[in-house]
Amino acid sequence: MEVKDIIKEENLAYKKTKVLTDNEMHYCPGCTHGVVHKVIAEVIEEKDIQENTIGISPVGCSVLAYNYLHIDWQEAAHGRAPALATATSRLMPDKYVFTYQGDGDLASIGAAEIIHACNRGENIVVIFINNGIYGMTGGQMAPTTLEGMPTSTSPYGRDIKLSGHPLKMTELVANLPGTTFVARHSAETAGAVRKLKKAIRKAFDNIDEKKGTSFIEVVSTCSSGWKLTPEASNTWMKENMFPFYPLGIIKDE
Amino acid sequence: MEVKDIIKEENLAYKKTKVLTDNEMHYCPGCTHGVVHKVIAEVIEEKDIQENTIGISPVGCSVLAYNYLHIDWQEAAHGRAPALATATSRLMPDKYVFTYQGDGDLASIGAAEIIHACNRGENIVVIFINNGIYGMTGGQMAPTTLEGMPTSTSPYGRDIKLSGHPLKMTELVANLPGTTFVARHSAETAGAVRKLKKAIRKAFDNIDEKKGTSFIEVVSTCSSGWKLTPEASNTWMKENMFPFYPLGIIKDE
Amino acid sequence: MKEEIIIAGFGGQGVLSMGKILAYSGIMQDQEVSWMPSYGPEMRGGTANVTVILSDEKISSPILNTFDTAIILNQQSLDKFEEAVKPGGVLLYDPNGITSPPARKDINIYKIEGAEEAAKMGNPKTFNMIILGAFLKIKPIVKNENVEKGLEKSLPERYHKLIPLNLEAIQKGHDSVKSIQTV
Amino acid sequence: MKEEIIIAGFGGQGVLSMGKILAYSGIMQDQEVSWMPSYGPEMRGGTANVTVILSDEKISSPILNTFDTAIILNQQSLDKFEEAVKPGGVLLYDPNGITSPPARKDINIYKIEGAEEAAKMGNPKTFNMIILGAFLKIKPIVKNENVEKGLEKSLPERYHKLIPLNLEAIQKGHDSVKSIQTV
Amino acid sequence: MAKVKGAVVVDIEKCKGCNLCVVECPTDTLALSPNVNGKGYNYAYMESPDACIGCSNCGLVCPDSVITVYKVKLQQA
Amino acid sequence: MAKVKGAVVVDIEKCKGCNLCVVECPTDTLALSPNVNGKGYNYAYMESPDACIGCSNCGLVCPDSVITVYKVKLQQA
Amino acid sequence: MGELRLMKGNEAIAEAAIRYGVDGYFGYPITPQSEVIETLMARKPWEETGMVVVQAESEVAAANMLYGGAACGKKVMTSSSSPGVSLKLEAISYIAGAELPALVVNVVRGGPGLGTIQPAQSDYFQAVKGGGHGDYHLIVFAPNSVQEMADFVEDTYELAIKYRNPAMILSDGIIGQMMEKVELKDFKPRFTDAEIKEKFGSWATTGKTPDRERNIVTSLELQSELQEKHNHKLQAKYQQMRETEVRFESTNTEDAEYLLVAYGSSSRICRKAMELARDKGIKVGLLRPITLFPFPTKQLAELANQVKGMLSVEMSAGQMVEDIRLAVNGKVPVEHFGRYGGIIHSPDEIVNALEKQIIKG
Amino acid sequence: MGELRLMKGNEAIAEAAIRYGVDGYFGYPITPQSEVIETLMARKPWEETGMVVVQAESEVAAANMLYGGAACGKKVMTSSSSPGVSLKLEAISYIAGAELPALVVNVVRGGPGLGTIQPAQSDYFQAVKGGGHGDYHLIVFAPNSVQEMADFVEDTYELAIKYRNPAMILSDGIIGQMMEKVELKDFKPRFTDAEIKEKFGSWATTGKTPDRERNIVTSLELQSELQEKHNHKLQAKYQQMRETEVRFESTNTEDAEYLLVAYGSSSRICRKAMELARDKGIKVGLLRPITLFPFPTKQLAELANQVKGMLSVEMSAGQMVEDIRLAVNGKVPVEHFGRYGGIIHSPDEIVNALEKQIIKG
Ligand SMILES: Cc1ncc(C[n+]2csc(CCOP(=O)(O)OP(=O)(O)O)c2C)c(N)n1
Ligand SMILES: Cc1ncc(C[n+]2csc(CCOP(=O)(O)OP(=O)(O)O)c2C)c(N)n1
Ligand code: SF4
Ligand code: SF4
Ligand code: SF4
Ligand code: SF4
Ligand code: SF4
Ligand code: SF4
Ligand SMILES: [Mg+2]
Ligand SMILES: [Mg+2]
Repeated sequence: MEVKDIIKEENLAYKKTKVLTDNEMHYCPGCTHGVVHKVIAEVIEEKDIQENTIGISPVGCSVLAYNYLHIDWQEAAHGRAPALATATSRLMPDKYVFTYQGDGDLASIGAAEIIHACNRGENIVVIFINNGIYGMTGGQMAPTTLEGMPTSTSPYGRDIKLSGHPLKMTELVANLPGTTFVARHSAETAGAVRKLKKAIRKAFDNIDEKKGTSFIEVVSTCSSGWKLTPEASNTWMKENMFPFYPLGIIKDE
Repeated sequence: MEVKDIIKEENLAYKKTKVLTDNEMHYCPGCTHGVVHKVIAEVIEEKDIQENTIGISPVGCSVLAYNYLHIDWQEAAHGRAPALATATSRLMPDKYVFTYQGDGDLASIGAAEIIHACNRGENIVVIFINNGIYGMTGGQMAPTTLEGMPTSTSPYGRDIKLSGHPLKMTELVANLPGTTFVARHSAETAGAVRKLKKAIRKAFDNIDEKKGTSFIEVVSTCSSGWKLTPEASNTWMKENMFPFYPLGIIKDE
Repeated sequence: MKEEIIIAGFGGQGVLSMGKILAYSGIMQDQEVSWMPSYGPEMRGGTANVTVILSDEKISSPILNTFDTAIILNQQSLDKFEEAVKPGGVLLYDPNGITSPPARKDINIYKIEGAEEAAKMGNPKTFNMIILGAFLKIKPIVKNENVEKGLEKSLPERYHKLIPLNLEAIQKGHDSVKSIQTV
Repeated sequence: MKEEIIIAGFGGQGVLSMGKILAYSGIMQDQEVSWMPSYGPEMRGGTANVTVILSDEKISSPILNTFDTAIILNQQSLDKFEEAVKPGGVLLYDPNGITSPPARKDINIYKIEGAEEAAKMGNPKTFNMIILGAFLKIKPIVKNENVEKGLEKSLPERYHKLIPLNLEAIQKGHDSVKSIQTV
Repeated sequence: MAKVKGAVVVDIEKCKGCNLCVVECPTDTLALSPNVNGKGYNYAYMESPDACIGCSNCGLVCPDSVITVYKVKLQQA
Repeated sequence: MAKVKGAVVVDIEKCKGCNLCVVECPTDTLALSPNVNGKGYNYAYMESPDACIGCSNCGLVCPDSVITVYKVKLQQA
Repeated sequence: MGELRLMKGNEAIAEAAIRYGVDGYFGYPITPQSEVIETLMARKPWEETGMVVVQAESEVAAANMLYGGAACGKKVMTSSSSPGVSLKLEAISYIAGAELPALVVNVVRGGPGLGTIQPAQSDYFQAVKGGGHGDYHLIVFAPNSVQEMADFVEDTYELAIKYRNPAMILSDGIIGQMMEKVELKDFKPRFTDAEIKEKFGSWATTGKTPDRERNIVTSLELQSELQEKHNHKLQAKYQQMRETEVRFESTNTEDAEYLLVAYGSSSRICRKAMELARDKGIKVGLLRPITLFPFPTKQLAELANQVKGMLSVEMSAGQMVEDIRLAVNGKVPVEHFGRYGGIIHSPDEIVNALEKQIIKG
Repeated sequence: MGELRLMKGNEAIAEAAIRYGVDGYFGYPITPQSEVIETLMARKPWEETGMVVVQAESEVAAANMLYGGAACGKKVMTSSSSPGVSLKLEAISYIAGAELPALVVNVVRGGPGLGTIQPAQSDYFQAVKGGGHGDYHLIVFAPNSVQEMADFVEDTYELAIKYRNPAMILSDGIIGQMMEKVELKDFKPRFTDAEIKEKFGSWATTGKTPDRERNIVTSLELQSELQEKHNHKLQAKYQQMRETEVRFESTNTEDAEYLLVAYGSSSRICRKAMELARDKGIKVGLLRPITLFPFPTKQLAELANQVKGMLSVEMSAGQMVEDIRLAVNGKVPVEHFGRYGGIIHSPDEIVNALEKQIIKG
């Protein structure tokens, strides 16, 4: 059978969801942001909630996420997406409100906002892209940067004495009674993407059940910030990030 | 033996430490702040570190603490004492730097600053006065306010649905590798005061050993905010606060 | 008509609510009113005071340096406000806890044994109403009916059953005025 | 003397460091210099450009709309900056990846096979030095010795061993200039 | 066996009458005075001075640090 | 026993040549082209089209969502 | 006539918000304005009108909740006092940049720093020049009575909606803490979803329905040309406000030889001072700007043709006086008389200042 | 002569801070100024001079670290760009209120909100009028070259110490990102503990030794009289700065008929525009305020007696123009010509604007 015979509408096995726009993403080649955007979009399509979903992203490489997901969107100030989400979800309790935040954003400047939104148990989904670095601003150290990992503000590697240990925000918020579903995933293989999708689906389903905050960390790469190819970034991530940020469900109530 | 025969310099068993000034405290009758001030002052006297201790308190009823301890003092913005302490301790590493923060201050507006200072393992002592309320501003709800507890912003009692569960900051910071000694105490009986003093002593000793952050919560009363007599406040505290905020050493490394 | 009053005492003596009832009574007879508390970090045992103005015309400043009447409930407040009474004005005080009584010669001074009377009535909480009653005897700036209406308005519904008691206390106050000095 | 230059290409082609060496060389001969990059969210594969000015006098604006010389290393940059070359000015480009070559008739156009030459040298990293060499052949605004000093100054100590290779590439650039159009 | 006897001095004018020392005294030595001080507080005083054992509990819990404690050891009678 | 055969379409101009699909393909169907697209990237393409089993792995991991996957079930030969 | 009540300014503004149909309030306690959230929490408007009230973890969070709520096309409000407002400035700049209606209340206390909890007017610059970064303006109303504290909720919000621009009520500790009689308006229903869609459908993030493009609320524009265009649009709005939305109150200006200019609390004291001065035979008028942005520039410029001098009376070191000078443009002397740190002018010291600084000056 | 280098403004200021003997830097990344902290982290000054460098968790934390460090009598510095500076305003107001020397650098980008990362001058008001709450002023220097970016570390800090007042370097994305040659000064030793004690012993929290009273760093004063007194003291300082610390650069003003007024980056473009205009026979001069607070009010007032009009050229919608008008007080027309959103004026459009708005206007 020829390729051209296979490529027919009726044989379609996988294609870009319509909840993604046709805009070309500004992300670097291989950036995890693109994969996670897609997965969220697919969940929105599957649940048929495009009309009822509000995305909120603060600054970070995903500041322009609103160009890619075909839903209403709020662009928040650095670290403050959970505050916007709190208001949005309280004022429109029948909507699916999610934040999409980087590790610099959520774990550094936005630490108070995420902890309090989770503690109040706001009925929202939090997607936490942990690439261990500030991608957007040129690769500075994040609270999540691993020990010894070089960044533009830790050029000789993160020094625990100066900067403390990498911060495990996900474990931290799992301690708060307001969160009901807390999980850590990744998106570097097809299998990982499938699992991630299941988790995000569950998180959005939790909104239906008014279960409070669902929090999903995605351990990610930033090939530009890490100064590695996308492929090498995945390898580095598996070898270095996964041991420190172990994947799995941390809390499911 | 007559009273006047006992009251002689040589029979002195207990008196106000010289590290406390003679200023009359502005606190309400029975306020825990006064007791904790005294204990800190006694530790400073015992360790003979009056010349090398810098206190830092933000707003809250203890905003005027600088009037009562006979040491150098910085008055911080609401929630930010850990940031001032970070700079002070880094710039003067041989000093004993401590913050003295209320629960509204530390657990609400200052959540990011305390988490990051603890995560960096700043070589400081944090004294955390948890009276479950905003005393200074007239008794509003704090993140630590217990479920059902009435305050001026939760006049019908704290409602978990609206405001989330009371936040256990001490357990939270104990999860951070930067903290080495984390304990919860109280100050309502002589025994409790003695234990508290031992803990504060240990915390200050940790500074000598450059052990990182020592964090001591003092479960406290606020008779004005709680609208109870000091005595009834202590009873209420024991019956309601202690079960939720159990006393004891949480971490000692 | 314009009456500028300071009421000053310890927190918990009912200073603010006394002022509030007075102000509400003014509204009931269509006057302009203002009620301005001193405010501060809320702490027990501190002093509290409130400036109340009732006037037929628009009120400019709700904060004043001098007063037609000072209602004084403790020594600190006496020390602070005795000088602020306008010459020829009224100073009204409860002697309980007063160690050095007012000394001005150019004002009218009245002593009200409010605390004692309240204790006698078996209800110390009526203390401020007794004082209010005394003031209204000296300066009948609001009609009795309007005081009653003012009470209704300023008390939450669930306390309305206490209105008769309050009115009784006000009446008691009427009867407790002791003039110390008239100028 | 004043020379206003734009260097533009992909990030990673050494655009910024080429400009830096040029600027440093200017300093070595006591000129005023400015080096102004376009800056943006740091992301791979985007375009990068830098405006470099060398002048005997104080430099007013480091940001310009027109240039004496444009050094162009990809199609996007060509599209963007071809029009910005002053009439009679110089446009110098590497044909690698250029699909529609420059078309202006009123400027001097040079083609430098920098990528190819670098590959030939067995060191693609020397690409930008070849281009620089070609530019300096066309516009010898800095003396060779100052270029060498500029290289020394702009490269961190640990890269100094590479200076001979860089000088060689610059020389190679001198020899690779191909004039397409002279006006 | 040695017996101890104590006494306390309350800085009356600074006492806020919170009653915490009274509650905490193991020997019921202390009580609040029916009289008030200059700030209007019923201050603490030794109602039963003989009972005092100089344990310092009152001093430890006094928020305003206005209690000084003295103690002597007596030879057994 | 049914056998499956697949094929993919890469939106060449939008591909960023990250190579992640290539790595993820279980059948080594994909490779990066030696040619570049308009953005200068060596885009992905089916180097060994016959190998494709239409598993969609490539599509799932593509950050830019530029891969469409098709699949047919064949009767056993 | 609406309901008559004796209320604090802080209570009145809370009650007015409920009655006007505000959808959400987000605040954090700080003296002298904590009664705003306390009143709301005691009133439980969520049971009555559906209004949401959240005690945020900080002023930063409260301001960003305001931003999120405003993005939904909801009527939202926050309140604070000086140090708290400083913390809200980043978000306020975002809200202005994203062109959202929203209401911020500042019950000003004395600064700088922790300062004092006593009343002041030292946040004028912050309010009208844009304390946050970038070129933006708030619509700023300055109430001088409890009644206005209540009324301005509606007045400012209607303008905020009209211009898609955040508004501020710049009050102070006196207005916030004092009780006066206030006539409360009747309840208005909150906007329904359909009304929000109709009015704000072009921008509010209420969910992308098939009948419209997706709505994106942002203040980001990386392309300089578009960013400049966006800024031009903002500036055009501000200009239109200057031309059409100025509010002020003038008293005795017809025959005035001297002018007192004051807003908020100090304007009340100036009224008294004006009376005292007139009693002395000095022909004084009073101009009270009600809107601080837009400022009554034209009115002052005209009065500059008539009076011999102006005195700006502020509980600050002199801030509004600059806007008066800009309006008057050198025609007559404009001086400042300030008290601060929580101290309030007395009417006679104002008359003194007028005599010393302007008349004899 | 010091060491000659080609450096970005952001790099130069970092290097200058090390050499001047700054004790502590506290910052948070934001474009276009992240190179400041990046340079410091790469330079590891803690190994060389003992300088402490901390990447804070946020701008709020960074500014409060600045506050704490300044309280110790240490030379401390932070840098950020517009949205980040908005977040620092509460702390800046505290530092001003507590009267501490400290240095804040703002490498301005376009706003409002997230805006753009491109250069702008739209934070002038925030810098000079006090973006935070309360009556305070920063000492504000505006560099227009990389050299000045480096030099002003010492210049501002010396004044900050002299007046016990925070200072700001108000730069912009151009100065921060461009490279120019810069002559670096020699290293100065950091103050020793003894020097700090000698110079700042009356207020710095270095530990209460028996030879002095305890030092309390605070901006709180609950008693109104004392709070007003404190504010008078602050105002007296500001007045003294106005009288003695003004810096400016004037070019071709002797015979000027028209005046361009510009600071920072746009002053460089104005220099070119001035040349173009002079080539056309228009007698134009340029006044560049170097200190924005204190502002060269007197100089402009004097020039108003000479020139026929002034044009304020700003990368903003018009902010400094107000201070020029206040200085000129109506004597001659003062107009504004702004570009914004990251767009920079070209010299000829400035000449055009001058002709259209001032000469023919
Ligand atoms: C108040 C403020 N501070 C700083 C910045 C600059 N900034 C933009 S994104 C960012 C961090 C991005 O890192 P992260 O959240 O990890 O997202 P990533 O780009 O890695 O996906 C910073 C510091 C800003 N825009 N606003
Ligand atoms: C930025 C800012 N927000 C709010 C306040 C008002 N404020 C002062 S103290 C305080 C809370 C005090 O509560 P807590 O920290 O628990 O201390 P406590 O008085 O109970 O000891 C608040 C909200 C302020 N001063 N600054
Ligand atoms: S910088 Fe990093 S996070 Fe940002 S787009 Fe590139 S790879 Fe992704
Ligand atoms: S209000 Fe509460 S915390 Fe404050 S002094 Fe009184 S009792 Fe203590
Ligand atoms: S010392 Fe002990 S026994 Fe004596 S009064 Fe105090 S608590 Fe009682
Ligand atoms: S504990 Fe102290 S303040 Fe309280 S009653 Fe006893 S002596 Fe007085
Ligand atoms: S569908 Fe599967 S087999 Fe086919 S190319 Fe993609 S990954 Fe390879
Ligand atoms: S994963 Fe997507 S973007 Fe990357 S090489 Fe494959 S097709 Fe191209
Ligand atoms: Mg990141
Ligand atoms: Mg508390």
